[in-house]
Amino acid sequence: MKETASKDLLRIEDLHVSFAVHGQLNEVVKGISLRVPAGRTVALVGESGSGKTVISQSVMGLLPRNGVVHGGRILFADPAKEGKVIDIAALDRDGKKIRHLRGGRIGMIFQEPMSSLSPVHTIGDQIQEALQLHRPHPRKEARAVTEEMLRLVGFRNPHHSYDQYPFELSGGLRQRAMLAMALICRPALLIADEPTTALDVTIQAQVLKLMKELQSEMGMAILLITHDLGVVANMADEVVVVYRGRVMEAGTVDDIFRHPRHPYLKALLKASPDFDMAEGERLVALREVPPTAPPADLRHEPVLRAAPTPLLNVRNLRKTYGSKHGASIVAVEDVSFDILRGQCFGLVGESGSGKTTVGNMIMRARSADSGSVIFNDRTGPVDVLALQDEELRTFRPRMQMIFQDPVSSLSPRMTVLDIIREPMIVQGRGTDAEQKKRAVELMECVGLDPRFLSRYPHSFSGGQRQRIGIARALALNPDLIICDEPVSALDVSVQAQVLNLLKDLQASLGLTYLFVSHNLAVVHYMAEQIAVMARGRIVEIGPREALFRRPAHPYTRALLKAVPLPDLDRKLDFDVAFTGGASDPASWPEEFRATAPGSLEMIDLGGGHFVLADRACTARDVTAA
Amino acid sequence: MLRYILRRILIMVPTLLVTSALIFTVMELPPSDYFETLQAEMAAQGEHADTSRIEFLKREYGFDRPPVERYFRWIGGFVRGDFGYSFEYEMPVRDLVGERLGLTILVSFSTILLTWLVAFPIGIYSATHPYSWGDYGLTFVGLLGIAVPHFLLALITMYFANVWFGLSIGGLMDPIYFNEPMSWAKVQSILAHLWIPVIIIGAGGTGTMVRAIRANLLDELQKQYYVTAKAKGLPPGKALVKYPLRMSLNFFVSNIGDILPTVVSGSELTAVVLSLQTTGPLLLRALQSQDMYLAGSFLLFLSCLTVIGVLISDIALAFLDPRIRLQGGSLK
Amino acid sequence: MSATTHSLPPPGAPLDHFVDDAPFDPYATEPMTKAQERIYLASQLTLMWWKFKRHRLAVVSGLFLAVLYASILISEFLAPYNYTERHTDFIRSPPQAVHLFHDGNFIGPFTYGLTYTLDMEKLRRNYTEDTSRIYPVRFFCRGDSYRFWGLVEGNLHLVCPGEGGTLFVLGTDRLGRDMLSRLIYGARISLTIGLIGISVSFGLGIIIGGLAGYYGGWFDLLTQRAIEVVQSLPHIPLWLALSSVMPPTWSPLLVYFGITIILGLMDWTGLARAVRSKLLSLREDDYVVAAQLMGAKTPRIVFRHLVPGFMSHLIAMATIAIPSMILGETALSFLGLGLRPPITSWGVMLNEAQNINIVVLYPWLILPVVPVIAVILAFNFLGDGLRDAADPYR
Amino acid sequence: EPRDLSLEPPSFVRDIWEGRLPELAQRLPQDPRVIDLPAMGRAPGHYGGTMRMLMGDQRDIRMMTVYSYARLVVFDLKGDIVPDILAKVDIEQGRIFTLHLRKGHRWSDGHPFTSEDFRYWWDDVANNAHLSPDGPPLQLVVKGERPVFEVVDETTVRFMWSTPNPGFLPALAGAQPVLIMLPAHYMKQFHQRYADPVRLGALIRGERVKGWGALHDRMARSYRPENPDLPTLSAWMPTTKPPAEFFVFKRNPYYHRVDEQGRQLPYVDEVTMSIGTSSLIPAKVAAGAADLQARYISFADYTFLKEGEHNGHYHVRLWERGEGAYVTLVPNLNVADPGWRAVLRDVRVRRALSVAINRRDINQVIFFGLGHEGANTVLPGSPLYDSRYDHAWAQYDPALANKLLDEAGLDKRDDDGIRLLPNGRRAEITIETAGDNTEETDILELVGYDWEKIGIKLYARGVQRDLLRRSVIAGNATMAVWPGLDNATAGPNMPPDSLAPTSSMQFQWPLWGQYVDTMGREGEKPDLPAAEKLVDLAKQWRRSVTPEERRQIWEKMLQINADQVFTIGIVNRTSQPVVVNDRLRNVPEVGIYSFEPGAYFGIYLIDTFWFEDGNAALEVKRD
Ligand SMILES: Nc1ncnc2c1ncn2[C@@H]1O[C@H](COP(=O)(O)OP(=O)(O)OP(=O)(O)O)[C@@H](O)[C@H]1O
Ligand SMILES: Nc1ncnc2c1ncn2[C@@H]1O[C@H](COP(=O)(O)OP(=O)(O)OP(=O)(O)O)[C@@H](O)[C@H]1O
Ligand SMILES: [Mg+2]
Ligand SMILES: [Mg+2]
Repeated sequence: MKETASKDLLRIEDLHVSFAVHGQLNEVVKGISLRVPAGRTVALVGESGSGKTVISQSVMGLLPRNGVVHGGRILFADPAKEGKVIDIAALDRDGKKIRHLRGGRIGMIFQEPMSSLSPVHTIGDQIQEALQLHRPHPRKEARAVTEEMLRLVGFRNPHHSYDQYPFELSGGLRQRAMLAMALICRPALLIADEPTTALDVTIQAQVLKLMKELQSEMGMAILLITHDLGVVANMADEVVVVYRGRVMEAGTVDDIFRHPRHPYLKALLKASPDFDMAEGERLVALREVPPTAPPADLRHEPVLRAAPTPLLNVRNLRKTYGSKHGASIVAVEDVSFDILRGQCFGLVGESGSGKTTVGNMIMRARSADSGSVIFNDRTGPVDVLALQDEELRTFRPRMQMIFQDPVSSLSPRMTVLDIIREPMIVQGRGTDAEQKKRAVELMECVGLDPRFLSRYPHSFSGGQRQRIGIARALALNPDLIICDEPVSALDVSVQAQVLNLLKDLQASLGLTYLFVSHNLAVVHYMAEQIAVMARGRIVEIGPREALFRRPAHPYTRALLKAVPLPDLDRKLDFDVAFTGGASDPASWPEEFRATAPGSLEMIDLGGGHFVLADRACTARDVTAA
Repeated sequence: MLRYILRRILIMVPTLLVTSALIFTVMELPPSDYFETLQAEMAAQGEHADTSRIEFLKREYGFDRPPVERYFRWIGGFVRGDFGYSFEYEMPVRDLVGERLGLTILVSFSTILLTWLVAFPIGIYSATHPYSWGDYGLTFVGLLGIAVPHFLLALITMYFANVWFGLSIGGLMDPIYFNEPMSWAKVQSILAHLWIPVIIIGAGGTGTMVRAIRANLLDELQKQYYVTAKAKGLPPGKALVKYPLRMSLNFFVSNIGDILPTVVSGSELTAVVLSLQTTGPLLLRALQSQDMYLAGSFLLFLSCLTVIGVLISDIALAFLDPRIRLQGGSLK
Repeated sequence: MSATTHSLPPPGAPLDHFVDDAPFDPYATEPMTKAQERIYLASQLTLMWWKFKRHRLAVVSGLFLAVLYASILISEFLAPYNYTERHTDFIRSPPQAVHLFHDGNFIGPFTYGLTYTLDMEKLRRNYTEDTSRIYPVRFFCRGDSYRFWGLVEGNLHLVCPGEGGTLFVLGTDRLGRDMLSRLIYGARISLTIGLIGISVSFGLGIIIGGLAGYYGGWFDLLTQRAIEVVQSLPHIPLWLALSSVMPPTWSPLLVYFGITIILGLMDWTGLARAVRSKLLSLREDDYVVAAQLMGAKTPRIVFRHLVPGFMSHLIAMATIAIPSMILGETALSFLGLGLRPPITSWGVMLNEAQNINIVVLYPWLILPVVPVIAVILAFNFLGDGLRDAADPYR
Repeated sequence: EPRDLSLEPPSFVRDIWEGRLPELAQRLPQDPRVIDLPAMGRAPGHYGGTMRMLMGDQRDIRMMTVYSYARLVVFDLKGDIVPDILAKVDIEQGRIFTLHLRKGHRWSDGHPFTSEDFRYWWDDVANNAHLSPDGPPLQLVVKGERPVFEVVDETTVRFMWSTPNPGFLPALAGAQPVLIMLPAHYMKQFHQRYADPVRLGALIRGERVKGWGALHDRMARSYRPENPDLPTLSAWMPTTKPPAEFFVFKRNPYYHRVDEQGRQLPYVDEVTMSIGTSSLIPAKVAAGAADLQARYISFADYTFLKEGEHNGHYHVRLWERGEGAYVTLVPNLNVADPGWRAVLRDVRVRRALSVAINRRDINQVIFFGLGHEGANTVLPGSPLYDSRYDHAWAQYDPALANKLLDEAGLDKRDDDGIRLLPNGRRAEITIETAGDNTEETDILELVGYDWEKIGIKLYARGVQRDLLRRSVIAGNATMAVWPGLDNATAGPNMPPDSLAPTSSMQFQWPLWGQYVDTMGREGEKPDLPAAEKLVDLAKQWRRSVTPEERRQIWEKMLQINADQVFTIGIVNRTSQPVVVNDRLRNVPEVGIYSFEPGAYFGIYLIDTFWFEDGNAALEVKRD
């Protein structure tokens, strides 16, 4: 590393930030100090809502309008300017100086990639704009540079994706676009706010590797905000732990992981799930919230867990999206699975492999091209895809969904109270007062302060929003909840709290989940049955143990290998493992490649464990490969 | 996209047919017809209309035929570029409209242009500096434009333009140029007169637009994608124009179809008050005297403008927002 | 509070291991203040009201409008004269000053007598103040009789001219009627016509546009064409046609309602299109999907979830449409289709002022533009306040 | 060769000199009509100048025909009919009319004006079934009988009926005259009978008309001079083809009138009419944009115009308007509503409504007392004037009105003090008005106040003229507002038609009028004795021969009308501002402004008006 590495690129000294809400000032950052040395990575971890995003916004000078920095300094020493120090906190909000820094010298990856992109511009346009602004290129070249960047962050077909609009992309793809936008200018400081939450571990590893490369290449400093302690362990040089706007503990990775001292940090480290957990073992959350039983009229009669009958049969779902150029994209192909009543069914897979689409189709939020979804009600099977208007409406409360994008799934003009009450109002459950009471309960369940009920969604942190979404989905007490990345934005302690809650509800009310997540440890903790998707198809499906212990499909194996662990002794080897897309069939042994259309078939490996392979293969061939 | 446009253009045909039938009905709706109007009007001045001539004219213009037949003749003529015959002026509508149409278009487009040129900067300023003195001041001025009735404004402006600048009262040019062919002097004279109607007709629209832009822009300025744009380091102006402004244009674009008809009909009364040589006074007069082919052709012409405007608006909307373009028609 | 403050090492120095040593209780919550407690379960409307109250100009405007609207309840009492009362000796009298001092002595509000001379050369009535006659203005007094709301006979007024004197604060019109009184009575019509008209047009616009935008597809196609047709029918012939359809036996009041509704019926298309196109893009958002998944019915989705996202525009348009309705009636009058006497309105009064003579000779007859402007400003500032109150980001 | 061009209008000199125009002697008829200006108390004038006028509508160019008032015969200021274009008219027994043309009289294109022009009109137009499906104009048909037409010689023609036709000459002298000749030499090219079919076809296509009939009709239009090619006999000939906003009329080199010095009239070289919104005309006039203007300015504009006199270089004069009343309220005796019909047919009600109006108040408020408070009848300018007609039931007497109404059975009132009709309904009258001037609405408002005092509620409703007429005929309108007698300065020689049911345009009895007009085919038979009597008298007038006879008939009719109050006149002899440029001479200080008779300025011989600095006027801006 170069000499400058010894200098501090960013120093935040005693920062205080407050927000005005309903005329009252709430201090959310209460005197935080931290530094980011050049060429190093500093991880900022902490509880959801503790002010991490606000700190990063302050650095960019992009606090929301009702936020004020009322104390402290943010010193930025630009290496390109011989280390001249600028106090960002003192700069004019939209002045020339800060504009020069933004994007050019300091790159930022926003926490909510799904909503941070303009819906009406192609991603290529938006990325290239940043490039042209700070590192002007001739037009043609610029496109080439942009496409190259897209490729680096894991777009399979950069040329095509350049012209896509954000709404055509899956959550992970949008996040990658966001990454590309921040990285394309090669900033001196990269602020990455949860940069990989929507990415599967293989892509995550690829992206992290890219960041590392850029770091070593240009001495880029990274302020990494993340909940994933595994990522912290693999990336960070120094760690700062914040809790409710103050620093609890700070030190080198070594200090933090090997000698945690503060009770909060200790709790954090304890709260993260891992693959070694025994069946039935419970996560230890910082705070335990007992699930409050819903009032009588909101409750279903308890379901006996003894007889695991399928609640949902999904058969041969298929979905294609038309695209701008007429060519259509097969997003989901021939997906079939069953979910047993009271079971949690995990769905993992590559980002962009069609998980959300599957969930949406089951929910009738998107139409399926073909296939069937049968919901086995107590009164008999219901063909979900065939339901019409009124039937559909009355059926709807039986299934609810937690959306992957917590921002756009909350009406921006309704207060949280209204948002949580809305399902109850729509379904006419309870009186006004009961509904309010239930809203308060639900807020507590998901670990949110009921005081927040009167606020609008935009004034929440990413994790808080996600929890509002969860609370809303629980409000109707459905039979089946489709959880699309429900905990991706939560710190591990809150995550543990929410996961425990979900488990408790499952136990007490017999809820059934379809659980989509990139966090394999979480899936491992939650799900009994797991399916792995890649390129729109389920490539492997089986009980948890079988899948984790004896993964058969190369993609599953790659996934498991790419999980970053919060253990300094078991770091990922970025260079070896992930040079190209693990989901690329070209990299799979030929048993798993389709030689002709329809040549692949689910091969039974015994014990309900299936893998997608050439129909000519036997189970043995597959396990041997 | 091309298919979409083609389909939209095809849809215009039935729309226009319905509109033309409606126009014809509206024209036929008053119980009397042109000839009665004529008789009544002449009688009011002590003149009398020669009944035998009226009979003769009625027959000549097919008024002894059922309305349906007349409608089809009229609409058939339209396709051939024959817009019918004005009873009142007793000449083909096409000859009558000539220069007036040009001037109407001139006035309308100048007005629209002025409206945009003024409204956009002000609206943007107001939205980016809300609750500032500038915002309040400009709001006030804009609202004045809405609040003062056009004709009063027209009257006052014109009177003082005459008293102070010696501009001839009313009209779009000095009367000496009336029958003259186009010349530089005539153009100058037109320009010297143009500003009054343009300001007056544009006043209300500008005020409205400023308010609308301000409101919509204020919403968009809060969106995360604008923060993203700023985070890239885009200068505020550029970021504003490319992201929030474009999003806030939705309302504007969706009403493009409305702009021309609004300006044209909004200017009718003003044109009468100001005695402009545009189609407005002619149309109003034709409507009042039930000179139905003249009025009808005008109206149909205006409808064509609207329908084309809506088409443009739809296409522009699709261009503006890919979500509408690509998912357009049906939900999911 | 923590005893240690976290301080950074000097640049480049290795980072010490810092641990906050304040006692740590994960369950501790910050105590809720009274104010916060009040806020957290407040309904959205209450919250909006609180926010609205902070917008001073809007509050002032709202109050102003409230006073105006309240005044139309008691126009008869507020107006110094009955608005139909003619004063043949004071035709087109200019506004009369109300004085307080006479010869340096404080008398209280009073007016001087008016003497009137006829200029037969120019056929003009000239009025001069006769300072020898003093008429103190009376308050809560008996004056012109009226029928309160056309029902109860009465003659109590807030102010009246002094006994034998006159009080034409805004002058008189060509029939010698007190302009101020006409303005006060005219507010009744003018202030309500806008509201009724706007209810009609906004109702139609939002409902039709909302459904078209939400459903899309053939429903959208059909409504779009309908809008096109309505839009392309210019207003004037429709006005002419519709007004000729209004039965002649209708009383002026019915005609007034007819006109209001016509005004409303003409005006919804633009709004419908704007709503539609906005919804076309909004409906793709996840929160709409979420609402669908709850089983919400279409109207609820449109009006509870989608339309609020468009509130700013609606409010802005509404506050602008009200004045245009007030004035739209003027345009109708211009075509001879407006209100007819004895009903009076600001539009009627302005229409009477559409004459170069008046602009030049009797400019006070243009005064009705002042209340029109004031009302428009007030509505707009009120709209601003409402917008802000509904704006979650502020 | 020396030529004397001293009498020539200077603007012609060049053309004459260069041979494009014959000299005066060849242009004038052998016996031109000589106007003796000094005898009229006017000054002989200078040639030259442009007289600017403002009009509100392109169709107003017909005012040029009206103003210039060149007719076969014309009314003079005494109300007598005198020859103008004709040299002489001989009348035998009131039924044989021999018209003598002036020898050497020419159309404005120089072609001789002869009896062929009459023949062409009579044979090929008036009696051509295609061009005139209904035959010759009504005024030429007496009791269904068409006249016998005869060409006596080159300059003499004769019309003969078997019974007297007293309406014939007044029709020829009308402001909107009945035309009985056309420039045959020009018109033949459009007539199927004479024209070369190929050329005619081309002309039809060129003009984009339906057929030769429409073409002929269009080309022959002379009242509204839209065809600049059509030869004329008027003082000025049109040069602008519509559509246009600016019309120029040039002097007719073959005009038949001369001043006492033998100089050909008119003095003014050119008349222009610029078309614009009528409501702007007062403002334009005040800015000095017109030299002679009365149309589109009203009494209400007087003060404003007066203020502008200095800047606009004009003076405003007040002429007297020639209608029987400025506005009248016309109760519809044929109204469909039986309740109202019965009430309105009761003369006491009509009288009550009339005397309940405070005419003085209206006159003061609106006309500064300059009008005259009286009924709708003939004016002092008429030889038939009698103040008794004028004063009949025109006094202000609410007590009398109440008494009359009580007698008529409207003696019950409701809580609001509104009377109840015998059938129990409230006595609310909706008056329909086509009024676009404020005076009319104001008057209605004032009448409304007055009537409220006698327990009658008045609502005014504005409608378009045609709809007004329609609703009157259909019996929907109870009462309408309309101007009074068109021709209130009539002499006994003019038809008294407007005093009796004769046409459906009469709003007091549209159906009766229609009945008489269509000879019983449509409408209803008059069934009020007074009305029947009037019909009778009108018929008598048609058969009358001597002026004395006619005078008696007129007087009887006026008497009946005054007594029966069929129309409620409010104010008459109101003032009409006439704006005259300071340099324009010979415009009378006072005059009667009426269409019939008089053709507004026509009877005052507009061709004798002249500009003080004639030539200089050419330089002024035309606005
Ligand atoms: N615009 C705002 N108005 C009011 N309060 C806000 C606003 N933005 C954030 N907050 C509050 O500030 C606190 C810190 O938020 P911040 O977004 O920094 O959390 P975070 O540490 O990034 O959490 P997460 O990990 O969940 O994203 C939260 O309690 C949040 O509710
Ligand atoms: N509206 C759309 N139009 C076109 N393509 C779409 C659309 N929505 C999704 N896709 C494409 O369909 C594929 C599957 O998307 P989906 O959102 O289901 O992925 P995912 O598995 O949920 O991924 P992630 O984990 O990143 O959220 C992606 O390639 C995406 O680009
Ligand atoms: Mg955050
Ligand atoms: Mg997804």
